[in-house]
Amino acid sequence: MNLSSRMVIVLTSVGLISGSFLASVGLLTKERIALNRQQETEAAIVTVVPGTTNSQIVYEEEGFTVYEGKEDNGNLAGFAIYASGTGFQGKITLMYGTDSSMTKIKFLTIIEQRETPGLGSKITDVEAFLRYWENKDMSSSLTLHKPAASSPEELAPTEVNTITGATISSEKVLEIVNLSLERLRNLKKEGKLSSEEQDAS
Amino acid sequence: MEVLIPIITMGALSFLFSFGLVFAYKKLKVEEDPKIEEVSEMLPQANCGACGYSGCRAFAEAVVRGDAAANGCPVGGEEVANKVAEALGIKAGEVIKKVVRVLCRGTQDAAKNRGVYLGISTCYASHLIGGNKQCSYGCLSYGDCVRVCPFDALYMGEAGLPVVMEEKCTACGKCVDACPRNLLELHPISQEIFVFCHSLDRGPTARKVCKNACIACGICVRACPEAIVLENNLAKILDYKKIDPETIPDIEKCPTGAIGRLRKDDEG
Amino acid sequence: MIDKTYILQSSPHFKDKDSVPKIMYVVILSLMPSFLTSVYFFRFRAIALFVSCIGACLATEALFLWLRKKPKHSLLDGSAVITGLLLAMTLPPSLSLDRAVIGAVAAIAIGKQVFGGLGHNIFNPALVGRAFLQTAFPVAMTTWIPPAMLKVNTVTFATPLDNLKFQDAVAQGTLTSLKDLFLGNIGGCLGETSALALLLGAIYLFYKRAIDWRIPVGIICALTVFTGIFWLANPDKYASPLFHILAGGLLIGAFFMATDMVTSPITPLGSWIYALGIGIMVGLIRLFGGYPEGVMYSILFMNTFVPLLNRYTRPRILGERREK
Amino acid sequence: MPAKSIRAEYLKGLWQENPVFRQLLGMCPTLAVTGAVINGIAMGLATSFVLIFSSLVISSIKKLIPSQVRIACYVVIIATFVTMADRFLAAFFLPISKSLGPYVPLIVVNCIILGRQEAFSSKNSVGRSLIDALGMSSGFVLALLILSSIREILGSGTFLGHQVMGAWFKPWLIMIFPSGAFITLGILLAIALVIESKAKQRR
Repeated sequence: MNLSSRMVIVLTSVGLISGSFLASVGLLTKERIALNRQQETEAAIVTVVPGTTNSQIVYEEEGFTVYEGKEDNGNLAGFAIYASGTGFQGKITLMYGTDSSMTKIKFLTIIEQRETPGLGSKITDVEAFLRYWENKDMSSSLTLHKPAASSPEELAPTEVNTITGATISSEKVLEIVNLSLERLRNLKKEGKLSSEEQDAS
Repeated sequence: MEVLIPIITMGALSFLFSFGLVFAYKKLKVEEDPKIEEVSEMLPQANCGACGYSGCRAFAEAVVRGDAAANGCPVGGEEVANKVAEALGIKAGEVIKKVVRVLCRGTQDAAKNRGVYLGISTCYASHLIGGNKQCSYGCLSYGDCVRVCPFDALYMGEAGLPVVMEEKCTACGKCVDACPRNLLELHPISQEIFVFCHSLDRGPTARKVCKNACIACGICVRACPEAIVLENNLAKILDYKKIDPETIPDIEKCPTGAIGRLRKDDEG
Repeated sequence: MIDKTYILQSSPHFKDKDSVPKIMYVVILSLMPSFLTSVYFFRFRAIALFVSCIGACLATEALFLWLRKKPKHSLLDGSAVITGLLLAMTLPPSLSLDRAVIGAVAAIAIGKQVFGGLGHNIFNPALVGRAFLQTAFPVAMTTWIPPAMLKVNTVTFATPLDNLKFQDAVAQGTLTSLKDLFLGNIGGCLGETSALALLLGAIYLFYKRAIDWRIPVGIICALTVFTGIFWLANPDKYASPLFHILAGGLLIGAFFMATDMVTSPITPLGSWIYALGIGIMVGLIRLFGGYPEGVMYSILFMNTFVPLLNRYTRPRILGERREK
Repeated sequence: MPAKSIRAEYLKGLWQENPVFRQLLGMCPTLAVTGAVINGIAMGLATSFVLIFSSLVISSIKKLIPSQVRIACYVVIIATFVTMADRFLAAFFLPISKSLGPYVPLIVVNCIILGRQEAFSSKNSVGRSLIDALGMSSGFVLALLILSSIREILGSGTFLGHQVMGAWFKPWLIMIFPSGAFITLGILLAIALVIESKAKQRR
């Protein structure tokens, strides 16, 4: 056998064998990975829309997903909106829940972030940041309250708090939420949220 | 289907790329004598440059071309020379093991300092301003040679002179180049008698600055005129082979010890 | 075995009454007004920080000299004292002492000794120490207390530059007055609050010719022009150049940090480029960057260019032809 | 190459030829993922898995591979094991997989692995390659463990997530950042050099 054909045969067979290994590994781990992802999302949905026992996707596009959360008895508990965007140092993905009529933000949770530890990473801190997002008016864009307020009562319904020393991270979270709120309002107007149709019928 | 896609993708990609590689192998092949690789693998891979080429690979190319001798690698010694010669089917030639010798006996006690040197502590820097010793030919004791040795064959002795460990020295010659005063020389390991001085000062001056300097008195020349001459106030061994062993005791009568046998403290 | 104690050294041979310790003590003396005002404004906190920074710098220097078997006399040449002094001056008065000590150790160890000691360092050691602290303890390094003279009942207190950056002080009309900036009755790092004290020290430095006048002049001019353009274009949004010069660490940076002999260029042209670079960087960071203050990073950034500037602004040797 | 004892073949990876401290290979994971001990260990073990198995495979089929396509084959084999490790982590150790992020797939281009295949497995027997890979892996894990321990203890005051420093300790955030990684690695390299030169003097 000459060298050239040996080269082709060896490399091709190495590729084929690797391919089959990869295929079997993919097959073996596929379910588990999908399950992991699903569990993670479900946990986040339950956090932001309390009372949810059953959820399903009503709208999905790149970096923006709307889930519908239903209670045990089939009543609509609210919507969970998954959104992502760029933070100060890397991608921030978050999820927030609304009430069933989509007028108020109920809770916000940060799923993934790479902000500065100790400063920007405080966006995951309930005491310092997340609790200031409860019950915010969704009808218009939210704004930051500067300087930082010391209790949620100081804020207007369309204001959220700034983290001292991490203004940019706070701004980035606000930006992601505001952007998704706008999309949400547009979707509502266009009647693309299936739940709306259900309500109408 | 899910199983087949990765297999087909990987297989097809490898298949395609292997054609690229075959093409590269056929069309872009650099014609190279396989012997170069073979010889190169025999060499020590120290890339020290002692052979006079830029590295072991360059030496291998030169040997295969016929430009360099099979025994051109001083580091590898006889063993490598024989292997290389065998691979190429040529004669190895006799390899004389050489080692480096420090030809100065200007120890701390013997050679006087000129003052307190506060510059950069390398021989080279000290030499630029005339050196820290009164003798302008002797060892400066800052160990440039020790630092440059890739084989750790030199260390700075207690007396302030570098000491050679014969068994580690490969005669690569880096230290020879490093010494700003050219005090290190490569000599066959069997050679016993050396002039341990480079001073061209006239006798009285030389003596004043260093107790162990050659003062050009001529005792050694009279003992062995066939091999030793005086040149510029310094004794010089013209041809080591002509020294009659019987005259060695007479040569060693040197009043300053500047010429004579290698002493224990000169070695490791 | 030394007959006559000549000193052998390679050229250039200076015969000058200046020496390293002498220049260092001139710099220390010139820092005294700022030292005293900071003690006046921040009382015991200031003294404690100065003592711990200087002490830690000296101890680290001694440790490294011992480890590297170097002569001990360089311990008292004043350079470690200056590093400690300058580092303390750039710290917030509320910083805890153990953190100050960590910064001082980092300044000498990472900023100076790993490069080979005095004269071999690329970056200003005090600023390396501060940068280390800034990264290690970002919250503590940006928490300010009011000077003891001010009776304000808040725990946190913003510097004039914080106000400018985060509170939109120009539009709100809450910008700190220039008089307070000049006297130092404001929040900020220990040594940077009083412009008056810094200027007194700077005048002494000029009188002793211990620093290159081009560097502070260049930095201040560049910052004036840069911030001036924006101020003239929109005085409702941007603060005046005079505010920028007096606020924050600009004066201490321009007179005492950027002029460090080891880490600044040696040629006049090089000094000008270096100084302009720092001034513009400070303006860029303060106006458009994420931080309210940028003196430290600007100087460290331009420090990296010093070897290059020295190389490309080297004057022609007399009689040498320009290479073609 | 003079034959070494099995012991020496293994030990060389731990010290004389330690991939991180002596050869300065694999710097990307060394600097990027050692902010926490758990990440350091996980990265070390994932790299070891890839190194050991690709060494085994490559040393056993080295005679079959023509030298012109060897790099391509090695990379395919290494990439296969890396993908296996990546999927395995994602399936069973989700938090670790998340915190290691893109650095697991990047093991493909870790020069320790391809370097050992080129320098060792392609020339030595299966057994010897296994010992070599085990040694190098241990050296790499050890280096990552030391680096990440220092960084986690100083940077977060914890070790493997457990509080080890008292309440008086304030974490040095710089140690979690890349700058802290470089400073720590620099200091460790300096210490390694001092130890090595001391050992050399003694020899």
